[in-house]
Amino acid sequence: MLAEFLQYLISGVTVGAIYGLVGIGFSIIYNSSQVINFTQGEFVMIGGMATVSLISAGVPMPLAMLGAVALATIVGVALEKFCIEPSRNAPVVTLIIITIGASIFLRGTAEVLWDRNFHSLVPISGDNPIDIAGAKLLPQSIWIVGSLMVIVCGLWLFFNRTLLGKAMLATSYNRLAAQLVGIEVRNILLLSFVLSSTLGAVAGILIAPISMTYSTVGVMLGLKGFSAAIVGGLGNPMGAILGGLIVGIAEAMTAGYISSAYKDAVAFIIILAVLFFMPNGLFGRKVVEKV
Amino acid sequence: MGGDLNLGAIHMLKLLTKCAAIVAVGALGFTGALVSQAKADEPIKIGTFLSVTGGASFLGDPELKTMQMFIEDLNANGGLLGRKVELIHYDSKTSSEEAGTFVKRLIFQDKVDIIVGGSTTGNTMAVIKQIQKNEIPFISLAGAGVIIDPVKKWVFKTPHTDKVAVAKIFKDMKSRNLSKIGILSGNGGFGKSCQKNARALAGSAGIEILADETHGKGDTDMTPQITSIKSTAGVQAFLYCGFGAPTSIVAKNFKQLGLTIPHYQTHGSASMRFIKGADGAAEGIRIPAAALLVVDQLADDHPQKAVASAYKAAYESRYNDSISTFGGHAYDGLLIATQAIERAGSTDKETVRAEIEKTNNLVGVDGIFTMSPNDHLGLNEGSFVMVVVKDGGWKLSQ
Amino acid sequence: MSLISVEHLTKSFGGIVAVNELDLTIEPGGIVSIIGPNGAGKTTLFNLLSGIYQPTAGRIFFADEDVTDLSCHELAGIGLSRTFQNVQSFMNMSALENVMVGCHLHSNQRFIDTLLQLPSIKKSNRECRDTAIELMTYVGLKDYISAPADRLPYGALKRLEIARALATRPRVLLLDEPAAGLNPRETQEIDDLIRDIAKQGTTVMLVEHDMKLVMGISDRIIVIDHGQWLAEGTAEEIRHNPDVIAAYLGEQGRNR
Amino acid sequence: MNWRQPHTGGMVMLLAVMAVLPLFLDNSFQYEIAIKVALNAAVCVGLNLLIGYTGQISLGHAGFFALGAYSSAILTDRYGLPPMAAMLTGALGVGLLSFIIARPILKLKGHYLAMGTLGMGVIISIVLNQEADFTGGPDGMSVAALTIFGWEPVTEFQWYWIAVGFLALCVWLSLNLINSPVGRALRAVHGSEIAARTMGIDTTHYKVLVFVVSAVMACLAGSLFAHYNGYITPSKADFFYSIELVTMVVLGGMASTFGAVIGAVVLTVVPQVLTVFENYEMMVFGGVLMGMIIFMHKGLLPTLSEFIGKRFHEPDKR
Repeated sequence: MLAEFLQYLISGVTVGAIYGLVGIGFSIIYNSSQVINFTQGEFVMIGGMATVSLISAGVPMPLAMLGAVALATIVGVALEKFCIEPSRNAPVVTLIIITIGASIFLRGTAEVLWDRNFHSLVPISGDNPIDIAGAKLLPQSIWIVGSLMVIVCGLWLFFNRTLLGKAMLATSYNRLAAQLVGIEVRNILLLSFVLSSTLGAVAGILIAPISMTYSTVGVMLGLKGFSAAIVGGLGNPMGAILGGLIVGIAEAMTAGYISSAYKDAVAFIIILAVLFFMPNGLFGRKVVEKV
Repeated sequence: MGGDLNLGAIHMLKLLTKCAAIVAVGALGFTGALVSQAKADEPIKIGTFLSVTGGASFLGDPELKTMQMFIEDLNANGGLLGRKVELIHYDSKTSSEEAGTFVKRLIFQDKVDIIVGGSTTGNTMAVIKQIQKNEIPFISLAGAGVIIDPVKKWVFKTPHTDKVAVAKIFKDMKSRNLSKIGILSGNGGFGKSCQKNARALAGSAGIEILADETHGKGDTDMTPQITSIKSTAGVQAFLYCGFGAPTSIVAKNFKQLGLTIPHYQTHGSASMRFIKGADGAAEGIRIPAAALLVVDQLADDHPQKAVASAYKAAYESRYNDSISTFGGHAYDGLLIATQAIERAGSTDKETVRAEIEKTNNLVGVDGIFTMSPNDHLGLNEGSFVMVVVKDGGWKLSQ
Repeated sequence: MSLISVEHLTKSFGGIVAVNELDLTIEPGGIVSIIGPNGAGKTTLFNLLSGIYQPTAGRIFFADEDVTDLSCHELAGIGLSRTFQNVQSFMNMSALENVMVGCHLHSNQRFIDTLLQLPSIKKSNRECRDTAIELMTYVGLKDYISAPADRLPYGALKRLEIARALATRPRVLLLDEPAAGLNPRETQEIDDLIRDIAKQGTTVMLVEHDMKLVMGISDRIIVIDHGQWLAEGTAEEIRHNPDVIAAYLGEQGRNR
Repeated sequence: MNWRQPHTGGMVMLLAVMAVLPLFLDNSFQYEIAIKVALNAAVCVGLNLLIGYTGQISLGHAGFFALGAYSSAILTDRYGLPPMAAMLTGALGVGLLSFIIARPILKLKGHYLAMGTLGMGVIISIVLNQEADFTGGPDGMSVAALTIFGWEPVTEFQWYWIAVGFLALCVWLSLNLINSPVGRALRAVHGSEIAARTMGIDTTHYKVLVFVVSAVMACLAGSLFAHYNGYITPSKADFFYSIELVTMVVLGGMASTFGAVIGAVVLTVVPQVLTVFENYEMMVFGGVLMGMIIFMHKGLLPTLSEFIGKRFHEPDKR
């Protein structure tokens, strides 16, 4: 009994950490632009697929990873420069549709540039599971959760201890005020895309040994990452992680104890229930109507 | 709309945009009309709609590659009836509604002579009404038996029915004294249909399904479902119904959880991608597959040996990619179609249809086809073999 | 009969008490100004009166009826309308349509009639439109009748809100800083407009920082501080009230 | 300037195009595209009331479309109801369902509302996929032919008139709705919900109302589609179809009924044209979609009209 429960928990935490990693990207970009960037899943895909293709081209693994992250970052910058910035004054729904168009474009490009097959990456520390009271834990899961914690700490330090990070945070609270104190809001927007595309690609590389990587891997991950960011409360990266864990653990526990056929439905019902009682997610900023 | 508007502008605008729409639709018609002139020296047109992208791209992608290769080779060897053959293909994106539209486009716009396509059961079933109504020969590449049972005049198919695969697995289990199983299936068309067949066939095959789990599209970890199966008392064997990335993920999860019971998957895993993706975890997994998968290991007198090796060699050298058995369905479909046209001596639809029905002892990649008015598949279980993953490759199981 | 009265009205946000055990009574007719230093709870009071906030404790009466639990739109239905400190115009509509929205309560809102565009709807549309044009002319926005709301200058938007509020045919009109951000000439025009509205029989409640305007226009002035009643009286009485002077000293004493 | 006239003019134009179009359509395939355009457009006209006019996003309307399609399929097939009765039962059911979920869901705002509706759509889609005994699962099920008081439309030509007739009805109802006190109330909710409330508008009531109206329009379009197509799979309940519908609305121009129609025309016809790009199809489609919206982010109709009539003004800027 305990072994099973632990196993579900391990699965839930691993998957939840993956959703959280994707969700952070949504949160960071939302913070600086109020945009939900639906290409976040494609950054994950680029991270995985580019690493695979570079390795198969004979590039050593560490270099391939760096190359993939760099590629994703370049795509992120290009996306901001050529798609988001020219449309800064467009309504939010319009911006969302632009990012959806971009995600279709990137998927299509990946299928032409690489292929439609699925690939795996070699896990960083092998695939001999660790036994915890009868439940089995893959070393890669530890890598994923560990990286997530490192990223969380890094982001916290960045937002609270660096001038640039504080400027980003300030922009998210009040764009106009930030502008008035001399923050170059456009650069902040660009920076947020750099950050989340980089994080997305890192996530893509980390999860490929577990989830495989393929041209459409970002679609469902993007959707789940978005859910995570929403449940946690948009604009709060820590919320995104907690949201990811809630969704991941809900899925795993439902699959284990209730019905695997309806595990996604149950996860979404939980999301809806959370929103019903907390319309701004768990840690979302309360918007007091000021008139 | 609403409020104060500049009337002239909006009226003109509406006219313009509507005209643009008409021109767009009209242009489609016009190009269609142009192409349909001059019957004699125009190419024979074979139409296809495949799931090149979307949920079943693992089917459509090799199918399309195979068909393009087949038609190119055919034209290089002088074409058919002295005419060139043209392949017109559309990507259904695995959407049945798109498939329906593309079939109409093939029939009415492109005026094809025959249709070979439809990667999934859903895509195929969605177009059958149109096929029957407009009387055009159609060879489906999809699995379910319902496509040709009951027999529909204009509809044929090449792959073994999904049922055969499950029956083969159950037979193998019984021969190894395994009768209590747990199954996990993907929630896509392929996985659901396999699950349905397994439930349906279990009784008569003497198999008991003790655990019946599902996973979702794009899932990254199936350990909860497999744990649940693992903890079900009495499970002797495990069957996974699905395709694509989850096949490898399931193999890895299975190994991670330290399960040692026999592990079966379906022909959805019949691709080197599965073995590579599982990264060693696929060892020992058994699947039913077309003989094509292990063509090198077949006895020299095996009927499929010659045609399957030739196809495998051609495909792998051309696309620098290992074959999957799905391309074989497309190969056989085109083989049946072109031979029927050859025998008919024309592209007259009724004659071609009748000739397809008369296909007799045609050796294809998937097996030997003998069709009849009561059997529009004409393939027996014979060419389906059990293979096992060994040393990172496929090994024919005896 | 009092028009509006509140008893022990309290509103707190988390730990901050914005309105604290407030009692006051507004008689019908004339112009009543609510003044007080920044953060005294004036806008919160308006938000409570108009139903945008629900009070933490206390009751609100409108024409001697308890309306504490009524929602915003129901209060509008019984004759209470307002404008906003930060303009809340419908920027997605034309200026005229903004005012037409104000006619909502007096138009045919029946869904079936609407879907079929029955003659009663056409009539309603026509009447709405006529009223709106009339009101826009009244507040001095004749030139903007066909303009989209987002092309109106700030001062015009302030009046647009007044026209829109008048279209609901209120018995009492709450004006939240109608002169904020206006130049002296515009302020004078608003001053005249408010006087005229009151003269037509609508009770006006006013929150305003422009003391010159307040002192000149108000029939009565109520001073609140820290969410509590501080003083009430005519302009002259308030001007010489030591409590009021104490409350304002150092903060608002300059009387812009 | 008569403010009601653009609607009348647009409506006349739409009817004229519908009447003339068959002259340019010369085979079943082209009729099929026209029919799909009309049904998509009908859904978009309803969705536009919700998104464009009232400012409430929905990423779950494919769910209502599919519920309409499946209630027609299931009620006629499994329970032997006549198609029209099944269609109305479906519409009634979806109306009720959307009424029940509208209140809690429309409490959410902005992206949270997007998530809420998305979740609702995903749940509908999962149920349709899983309950294979009723729905045929992912492989779908066939749908009986439509009969309207004994008359059975068979040809694409007949279906064309049904589809465009339905679209014309939706457009007419939508224009009527917008051009009324109720319509102004809806747009006021978009402009400033709080101000709308102080004008005596029960904003929750109107949000629920427009949600139900758009759901029922999607549901009826789904029923018609199912009967026309003769076959239905859960892919029509998919999240991607919801996105496609929203894209049509945004592309055509939000808060513009005719814009929604044009968005549906473009996004239904363009993929058929793009098939010439074969392998590059998806890439080109994504690029074209991005490009169109980046360069015309107010939408096709408003941008083009601004281009043509310099002083033309489209009321909604949000």
